[in-house]
Amino acid sequence: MSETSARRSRVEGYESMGAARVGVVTFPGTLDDQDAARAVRHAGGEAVPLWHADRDLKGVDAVFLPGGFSYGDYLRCGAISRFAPLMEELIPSARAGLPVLGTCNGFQILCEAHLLPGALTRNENLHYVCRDQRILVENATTAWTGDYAPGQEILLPVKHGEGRYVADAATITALEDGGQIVFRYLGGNPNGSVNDIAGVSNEAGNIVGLMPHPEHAVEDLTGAPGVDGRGFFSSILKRFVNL
Amino acid sequence: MARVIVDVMLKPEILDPQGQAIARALPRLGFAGVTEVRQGKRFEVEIDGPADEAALADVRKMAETLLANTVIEDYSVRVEQ
Amino acid sequence: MARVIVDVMLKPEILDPQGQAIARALPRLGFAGVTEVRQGKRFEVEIDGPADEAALADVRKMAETLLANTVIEDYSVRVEQ
Amino acid sequence: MTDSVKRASETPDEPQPYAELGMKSDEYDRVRAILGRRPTSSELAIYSVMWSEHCSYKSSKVHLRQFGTKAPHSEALLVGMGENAGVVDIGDGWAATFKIESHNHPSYVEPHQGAATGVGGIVRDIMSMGARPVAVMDALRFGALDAPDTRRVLPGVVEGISSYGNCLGLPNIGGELVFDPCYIGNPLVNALCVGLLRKDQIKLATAPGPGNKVVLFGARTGPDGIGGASVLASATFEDESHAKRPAVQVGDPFMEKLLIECCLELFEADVVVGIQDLGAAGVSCATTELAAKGTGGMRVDLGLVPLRDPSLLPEEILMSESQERMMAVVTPEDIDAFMAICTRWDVPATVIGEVTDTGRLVMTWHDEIIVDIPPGTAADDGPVYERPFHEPAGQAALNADDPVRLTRPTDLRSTLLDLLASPNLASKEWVTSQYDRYVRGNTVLAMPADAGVLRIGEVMPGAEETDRGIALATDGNGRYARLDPYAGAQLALAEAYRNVAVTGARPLAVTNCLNFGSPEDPEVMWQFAEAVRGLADACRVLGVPVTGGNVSFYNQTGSTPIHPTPVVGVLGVLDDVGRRVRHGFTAPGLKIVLLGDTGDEFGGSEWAHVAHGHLGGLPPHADLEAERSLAGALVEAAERGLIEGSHDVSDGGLAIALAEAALACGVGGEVQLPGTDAFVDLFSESAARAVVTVRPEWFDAFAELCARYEVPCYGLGMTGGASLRVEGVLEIPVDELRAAHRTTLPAVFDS
Ligand SMILES: Nc1ncnc2c1ncn2[C@@H]1O[C@H](COP(=O)(O)OP(=O)(O)O)[C@@H](O)[C@H]1O
Ligand SMILES: [Mg+2]
Repeated sequence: MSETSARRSRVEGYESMGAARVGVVTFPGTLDDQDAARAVRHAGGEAVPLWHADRDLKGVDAVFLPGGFSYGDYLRCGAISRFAPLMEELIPSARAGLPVLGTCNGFQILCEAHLLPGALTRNENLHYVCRDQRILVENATTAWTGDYAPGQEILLPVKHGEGRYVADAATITALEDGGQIVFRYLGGNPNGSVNDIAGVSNEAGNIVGLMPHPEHAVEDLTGAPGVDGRGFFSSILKRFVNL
Repeated sequence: MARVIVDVMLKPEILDPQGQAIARALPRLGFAGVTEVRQGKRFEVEIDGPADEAALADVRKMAETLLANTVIEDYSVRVEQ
Repeated sequence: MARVIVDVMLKPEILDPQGQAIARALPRLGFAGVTEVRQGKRFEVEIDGPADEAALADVRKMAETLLANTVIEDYSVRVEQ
Repeated sequence: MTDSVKRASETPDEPQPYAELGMKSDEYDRVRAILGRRPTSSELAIYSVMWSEHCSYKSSKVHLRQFGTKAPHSEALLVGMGENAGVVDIGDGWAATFKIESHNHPSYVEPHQGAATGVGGIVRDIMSMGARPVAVMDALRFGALDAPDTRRVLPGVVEGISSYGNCLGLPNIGGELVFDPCYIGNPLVNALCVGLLRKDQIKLATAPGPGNKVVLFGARTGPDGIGGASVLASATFEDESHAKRPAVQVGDPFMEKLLIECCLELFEADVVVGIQDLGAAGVSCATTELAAKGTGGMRVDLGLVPLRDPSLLPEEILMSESQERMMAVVTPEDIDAFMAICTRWDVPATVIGEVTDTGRLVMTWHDEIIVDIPPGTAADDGPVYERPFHEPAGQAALNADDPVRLTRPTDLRSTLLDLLASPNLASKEWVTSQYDRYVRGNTVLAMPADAGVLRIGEVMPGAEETDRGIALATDGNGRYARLDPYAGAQLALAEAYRNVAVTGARPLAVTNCLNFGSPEDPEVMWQFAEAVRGLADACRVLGVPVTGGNVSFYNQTGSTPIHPTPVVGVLGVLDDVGRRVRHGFTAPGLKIVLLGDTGDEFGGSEWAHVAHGHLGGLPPHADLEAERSLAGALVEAAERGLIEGSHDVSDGGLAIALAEAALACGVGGEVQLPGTDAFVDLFSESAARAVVTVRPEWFDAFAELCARYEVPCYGLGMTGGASLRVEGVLEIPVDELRAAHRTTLPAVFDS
């Protein structure tokens, strides 16, 4: 059986998770929505498309804000998207505990919306960077990282021009002390992020944002080498099966 | 019709790699005596009516919520002379 | 020590996609009455000595060769009050 | 005062600035003859731009015909030359469309915007075929790496391609980056886009059906790229304010992204009768071409065109090259549905006219008729030149200057490292890491693989299931073409064809971008004629038709032209993309096999260039039959799963191929050279060769397969270890190879 046919059969062990519904948001300029939806389906979940202009979360169990260049990344990445009608629904739900994952542009939107602390700024070397990056999973207790071991090293692609995480010193200390630094870059910081921060969570751990792209590391055939991104999707799906 | 200017600059404590890159390039290009460069944004906002207090308050709100990210940036609003 | 401000804006005839995107978003955010937004850059250049004519001429040259892309941008130089 | 048709008839002798618009006096006379009067200034705008070299191909047409007349029979060809892009059948109901186009001159003037809008333009060409654009590639040429000009232009070009392509969500899956002093002042920026569509969804640029609406949608029209039009405006109106119009176009990738999604929804809803992108010559080109290919007539009210700058005059609107615009023909029944989809995507759309059956393109401006022409005369009946050509004066001497006279090295270890660190062979990662190669999640192979490979099964949700994939490569070697443009063009095709085949894909079709000096120089024209003849002949032998392309003339500084640089793109198909062959040495313990024979061929080689700065003699022999056999063997071996990894042998020869193969996954290897002269074995650039790795237990089956294809096959050694060892010649740790390979570009561009 070739890899292509293999991709059609769902990842073993997750057949029963069909019930978990993960919303995938599309803003104008979102790019990775199809990839995110595919990764959700691949793990056995149902991907529910959510449209930025609809004030409707369609009763999903969790929400994925994918990467891209929403509104062209004009002004600041995520600055315009965070005002979308859908966000008006999402913000209170997330504060109330709805699991939300933002990758890349999604992370930027979560910061702009103040659902996560800090901000993402221009890469230190001023260049967009696309490369396969080693990442350390520091916190395996969030809604999206339960399937990883704490201290596990994974390989995910990064691809962004504005991924340098910054926050004031007090915020960084609070994040470090509170275990809210979920991911750190290993083997070279691609963007100059403070303390090599690749991703953070809110205090409750239901909202996670990171610059790397787990949805591009779920298949052998395509994307980055390896399938280290699968854990994000299995983590969130298991959570709902176990409810 | 009036033009309101909104200047947005990174807070002093936030690293500004663009400004630094420029400052580093200057000596090579033969410019001496520059101690620091910071790069920010400038918005020219054209408004329909006069730039009265109400309009300026509106622009200030726009700057606060949209044009600047106050986590990392400061802004200032003024009417163009 | 003095601070010289260089404002760089796209020439009026050049498309400003960023400004347009902002202007289009404003009504949705509840801001009415804005007819146009243009986005440019603002540089704060700190110089060693006083901002005399020689220093300003230097900064002007810097703007012309480095800070602005004069194919598509205009710039203006002034001493911060 | 508007220069209306009525006014033109009343003032037949009014002088017109046709020469300033680049028109020859006999061309102007022809326009007068066609119209039976002097053209209005708007008509003059249309004819001058439509009859320009860029739009009419007046110097190249007589040669390009060979791509049609010599074309091999191809079952796969669905749409051939003459449309916005060619379309080929890739099986299971799917089709692919691809094309490469130049944006050389704009990229020199304003590197970032020039290159960005180059990507934008080619993407719209692909959209106008009804396809979803799925990937881009870029073939770049600059002056010497350390030239100040290169340091200015290259970073801007790369940033332009990166920011525009990344923002559209199109993975960049390959391209080229070559440095040669001949490109100083004339960088080449050639952008390729590939799109996918269902076979029954092909759209054409045509405006049939009187009463159908003509819709302009996308960005508003501004004074972009209309430096030329200001001549007209000021000549007719003596209005100073129009004297200063920018020649630079600025792109809005966000608008383009919205346009892509909007167009796909429009196609899906089946509310488009005909569609055309607006590229060079904007509204002039779109209206004349759509009308000429449709029912033959169109009425347009130019006053309805949404403007970014309300002071634009009709002549300027006609010539504006504002980006991110498209024109569609829509039936009156579908127009509401069409508009609703545009609204959903925030894409402004305006009905500006209607299809007629009058055979005339009529445009009005504030109720006056300003254009009234038979559209075909502008779109199709432009001038055609049989430009004189002859072999360049120094050509024979150049070819006689054989590289055999060059001193050959004794220290092959340092020769290898020097070559590996030389600008043309060094790692291009500084550039490619600025491009998103993963977006859309279908990238199977990208940099540094020989060809980009995409899976197509997941492209459009709900479309037919397929295991197929496509592979794409572009190549071109200006030095080879300078030595022999006929063979040089064939070698460019052969290399792209081979690069596609080493991934296991069957080559199907060709696109090309022909970058040359001035066609008015008979020596350049000879290079052009020879290159086209060579390419057309080679396509016939290899069985791959040319489906489209682009010609870029006037790439020269003063009277010195660039090397003739035909860049050739080849598209191939994999029946099962899971069977694609990976790049380089993927694991230890595999047999390293060289396919193809090596001769003493150093004309135009990287070694002669790097070690001696020499260009002379003849390029390697273009043995197309051998290329065809090699590709056949590679494709069958891949289908049968007989090969693990591969890499073609080209610039820098076997030595560089082995080094790059080792660098791919950090796996070394040990080889024994097959020939008697280690230097020739390692650095000759003989074509029709590739290195593959094979599991030892499958070697016999593989060798038998090669024998059947009559492909020479040499077992060189085994993969493994931390260094590349050539027995009795050299040993270099992979880390040392990597250090040599990776530092060259950053050393220049990060300082
Ligand atoms: N070198 C070439 N080889 C084959 N076809 C070419 C070549 N150059 C141009 N063409 C074809 O001529 C037609 C007009 O080219 P072009 O003006 O570039 O198209 P467009 O108007 O879509 O930009 C296209 O169909 C193109 O594919
Ligand atoms: Mg076209």
